[in-house]
Amino acid sequence: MAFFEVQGIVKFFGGLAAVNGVSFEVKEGEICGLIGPNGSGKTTIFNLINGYFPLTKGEIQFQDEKISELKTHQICQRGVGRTFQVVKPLKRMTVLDNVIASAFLRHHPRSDAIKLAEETIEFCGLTHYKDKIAKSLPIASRKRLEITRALATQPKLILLDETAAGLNPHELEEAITLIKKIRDSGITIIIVEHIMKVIMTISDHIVAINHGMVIAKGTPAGVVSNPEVIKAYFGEDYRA
Amino acid sequence: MEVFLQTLVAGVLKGGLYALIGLGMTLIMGVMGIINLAHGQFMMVAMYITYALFHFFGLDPYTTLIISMPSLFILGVLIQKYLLNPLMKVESILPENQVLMTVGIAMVLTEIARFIFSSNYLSVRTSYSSSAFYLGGISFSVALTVAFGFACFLTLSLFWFLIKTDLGRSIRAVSQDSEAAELMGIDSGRIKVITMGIGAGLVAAAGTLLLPIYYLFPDIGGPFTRKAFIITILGGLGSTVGAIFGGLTLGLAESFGATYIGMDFEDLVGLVIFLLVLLFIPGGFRRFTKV
Amino acid sequence: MRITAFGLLAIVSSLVISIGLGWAAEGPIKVGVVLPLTGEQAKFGEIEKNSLVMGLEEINKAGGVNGRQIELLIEDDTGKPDVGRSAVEKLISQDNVVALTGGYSSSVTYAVCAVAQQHKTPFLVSTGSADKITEQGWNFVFRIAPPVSEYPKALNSFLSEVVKPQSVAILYENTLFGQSGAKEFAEQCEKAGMKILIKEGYEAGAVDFKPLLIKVKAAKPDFVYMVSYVMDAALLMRQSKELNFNPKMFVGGGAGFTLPEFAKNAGAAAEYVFSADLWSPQLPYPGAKDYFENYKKRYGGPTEYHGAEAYGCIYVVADALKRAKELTPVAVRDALATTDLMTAFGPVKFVSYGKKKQQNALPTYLVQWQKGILETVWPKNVATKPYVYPVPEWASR
Amino acid sequence: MKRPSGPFLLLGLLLILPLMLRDAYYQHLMILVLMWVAIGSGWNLISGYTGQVLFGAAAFFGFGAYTAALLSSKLGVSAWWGLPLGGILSVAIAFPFGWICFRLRGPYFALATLALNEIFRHVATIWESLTDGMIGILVMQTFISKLPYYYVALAIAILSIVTVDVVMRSRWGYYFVSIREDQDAAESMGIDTLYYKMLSLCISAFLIGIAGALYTNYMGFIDPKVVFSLHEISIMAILVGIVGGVGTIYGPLVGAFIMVAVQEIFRTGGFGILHFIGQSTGWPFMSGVIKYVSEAHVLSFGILVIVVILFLPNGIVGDWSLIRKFLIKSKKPAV
Repeated sequence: MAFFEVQGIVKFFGGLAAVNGVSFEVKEGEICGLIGPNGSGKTTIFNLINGYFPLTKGEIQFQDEKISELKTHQICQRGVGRTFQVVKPLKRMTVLDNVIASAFLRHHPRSDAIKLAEETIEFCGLTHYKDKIAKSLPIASRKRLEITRALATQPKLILLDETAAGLNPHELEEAITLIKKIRDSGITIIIVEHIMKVIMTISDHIVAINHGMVIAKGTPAGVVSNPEVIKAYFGEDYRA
Repeated sequence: MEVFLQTLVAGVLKGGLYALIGLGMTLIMGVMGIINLAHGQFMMVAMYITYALFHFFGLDPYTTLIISMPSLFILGVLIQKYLLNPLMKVESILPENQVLMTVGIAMVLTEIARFIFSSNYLSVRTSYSSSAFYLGGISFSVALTVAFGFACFLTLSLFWFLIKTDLGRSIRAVSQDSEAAELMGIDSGRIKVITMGIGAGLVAAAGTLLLPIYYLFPDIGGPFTRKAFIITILGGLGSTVGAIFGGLTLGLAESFGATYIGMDFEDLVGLVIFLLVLLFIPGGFRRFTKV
Repeated sequence: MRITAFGLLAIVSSLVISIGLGWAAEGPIKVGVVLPLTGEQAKFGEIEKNSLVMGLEEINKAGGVNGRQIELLIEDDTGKPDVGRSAVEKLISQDNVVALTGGYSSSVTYAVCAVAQQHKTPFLVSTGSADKITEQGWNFVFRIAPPVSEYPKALNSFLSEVVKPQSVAILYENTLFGQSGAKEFAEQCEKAGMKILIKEGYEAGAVDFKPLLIKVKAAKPDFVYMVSYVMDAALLMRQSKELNFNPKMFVGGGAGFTLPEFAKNAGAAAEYVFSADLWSPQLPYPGAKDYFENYKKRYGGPTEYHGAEAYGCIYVVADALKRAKELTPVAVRDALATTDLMTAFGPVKFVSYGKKKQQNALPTYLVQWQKGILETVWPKNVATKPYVYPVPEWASR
Repeated sequence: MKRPSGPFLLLGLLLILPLMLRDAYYQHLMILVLMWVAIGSGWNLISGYTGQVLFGAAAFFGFGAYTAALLSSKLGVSAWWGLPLGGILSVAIAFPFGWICFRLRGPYFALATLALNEIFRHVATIWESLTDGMIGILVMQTFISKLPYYYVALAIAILSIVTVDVVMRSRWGYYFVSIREDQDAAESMGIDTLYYKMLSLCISAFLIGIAGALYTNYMGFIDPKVVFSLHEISIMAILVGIVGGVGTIYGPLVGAFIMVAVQEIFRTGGFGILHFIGQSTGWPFMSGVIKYVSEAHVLSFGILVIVVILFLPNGIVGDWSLIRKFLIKSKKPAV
């Protein structure tokens, strides 16, 4: 059994299939990139994994356990963390409190939670924002806060939803470094990303999606040269 | 059988009036995303306008519709523009502060009415106030039947307005997705203002139509606000067809509850249905409709 | 600027003076009053207050109590028991009143009397009609008005002598007055061997009584007894007419059915409706007619039995103060207990009977709307018009 | 974290206050203030901190009040047992209620509490054999002096403030605020939002229920219209919460003080000052003014709601920095 496996998941909204029979697996310790054009169903897949929407059909396995019928918070407790594409900071709390709230998941006495939160903040390089109110942060730091918060739940698998979108080149570099650092700390990553530079440099393997279906799987180089992907994702004229 | 039929008639007639009350609330709910807890108080204001026109100028209550509805439209517009819209910019912890604001507005309207008209009971007596006609031994109150007819007419007009006019379409667009509507160039602030006006105007009609058979005092708004929100929830927040179902359901439930369980339980029946709907059909009757 | 300074000076100096007066022993005798002056019941609170003030001025003009004037400290209970309680606490502990009177709504009166009892200050209840109030064994609580269970006293004799009904339907509003009135009347009917076909409450302010009336109509009771407030009463009668519901008679249990607004709102439907009543200006009590006329002259509106109760109260209080050995609450209580006075409201004497203690026992009356005028029709010796019974059906009017 | 000495000073003041303020009337008002502190704190926990606006505080308040009253009238047990029991039974009501209603988002919860409030009022009115309906239940007070009530009320107020304070410093507190700030984010952080919303509601219901039982013991009389009142209890609870400060520990204290004071000022015509001016100056229009002022207390509540929501949406404590800025600004030109 794989570390994490998605088997033929289907999601209908009304009569529309947003996700239609997607299957893929992720091995422990790797970075799996999820790509596809806008509206292809990437974020919906995240929302399905994370239990935000119930599945119409299919199954999701994590560490030999079926998680697709669990609630969001239970899935998180099993060790799946996530970030949101549209960031959802706890606006009126400080960065530290944001992370403490997360850290409480596995660290009960307050002092332990604070310790973990501070470490995680340090790890993600947000230390100088520690006592700032979350809504006052610039967008790059808010995205980073999303990651920090997800990490503080000490996940084994983390779902990163476009954490690099809207960042400037310098911030982008930092983001890539951070993602690698996370991987190196032993956390498996599934990442949705538009910026090819990011996805190509960090992914161990890639799943390409269009119209809610998998159109290609494999190594970054392999997927990118797949004609289906080129057609669907990069348009007819693109040549890699 | 006579008891059953008479109860049915009473329930349907009352339900028509309730639908009119619920319709305005539903419209507001759909566009603003808030429950207007001053709705019954709007109705109260309209009733006082009708009373004053009847009392001082001798106008027939039904004629006063042409004054009470526009007046309430303006009141709704002013309230939305100067009290509710500004709240969208105010940073507040409570998400429901607009609802709380309507509670405040309700209190102020009630007390202003008390200042002007005192707590005394007032009523409008017309020739048709207590007359009835009979069909097969079943009595139909003239005034309630007229009110029912008006309610149907206004409902149809509202549908025509929502479906056929540009403004109506904009209202529906904001109601479905205000962000998307805004991207399409609809000024959602303005739409909200207009919707509040229309909602207030509709409930004004309900108040004016009710007055000849009922009576009036400043605290009359509260019970109707409660009925309106029950109707709105029954109908599925924001669904106009649902509101009509909700109104009729509440009217019938109250009547049958009063006849077959006990008048004691009249209000309780509505509330219990409300909780049951919340439990078992969370979307209200909207589920069964698509409008 | 100078004006405000003067104003301030005036306030301060008058404050000093008033404190000085407070210390002077020979001030007016303070009597506390608790009435609803704002809120839903304000209308009756106002009538009672006006009547009290009118009575007070007459007493003070006639030399007051043994040469001293009486001062009424009137507090607003807003119709809420907790507020009434605050008001009485303040009257007793801050203003040191020697006696209290007033009490319109039963729930406020009930709550407030408990305080008076605890603080050993006599309370003369003017209206608060729930039976319970004088059934607690409280020796500092007196009531001038009959309890709600006795409102239909005259009706009962009318029923047994004239109507001889077999069955009854009882409708009442879900308030203290309605619930306790209906309960007491139902017991009396059962005792008299009548069948209670329907006994049902409703939430005051209902829009549509038809479902209830349809059911009552189908049950075919001999008569309908209703404890309702004025607007519900009018609606009940109008819709009975609409439904062409014809029992032998409609009877109101006081309250709403005796008010002019009832006749105005019910219109033709009010005709021939009976009601229990406690007082009318035509009664052969000394001063009853004068009170009615003077009130009308002074306040420009009609008064009714609530006002008469309050008007009676202030005379009873003055009488007790006159007879009290000293001006302490306990002595005033003792004086009240031995009251035997004729007032415009009727004879006042506090007696104990059944479970009740220190309750004024008064006859009550049956009235009927005839051509838009409320006529006393029973007992016969005080009747202003003969009763109309049997009542003609709606269709044949 | 440093604990400021302010709370202890305040506590000390409250402890000796009734000994200095011997007037029973003011003691009575203070007891009401303390009762409202408990209700306000309860409301604040579920609404201010957890973000689930409670429109029907009276449901729990009345339930606690009736528990105490029925203990004494039906079982002959001292109504004081109603304090713990009223709280516990309120929780027993809050539990299934929250379980049903927290599944729904948006305004449903607020409206469902409103409905619960109304249902309880109707049931208490209709179920005459149990509650005596509108006749109400009378419980004779245990003490004539106000002092015992004052200290019991103070204990309950302290209990509620300390409870909220302790809870908000704990993991629960972090979770409550996370839920208020963003329910989706909270879920994805592994927070069982349903469970914690219910926990918050239960603690709130407990505090409000105790306050209800205190009301019965102190007032000695309850009826459905009083304790299940939408205006007098439910809306007043919201006002205490928002005027004082949404989501602040001491907000309810400030709110309770202001609201009770406002209510009394209007009811008594400025604590009798207006009467006094009227009497001492003999101005005839003063009686009219007094009448208007005492009629206006609900109006003043309404205006207060509007003004607070528009300008101080987070209450006096919550927006203290705003108020201070305003005061400093408006003072400067004068200097």
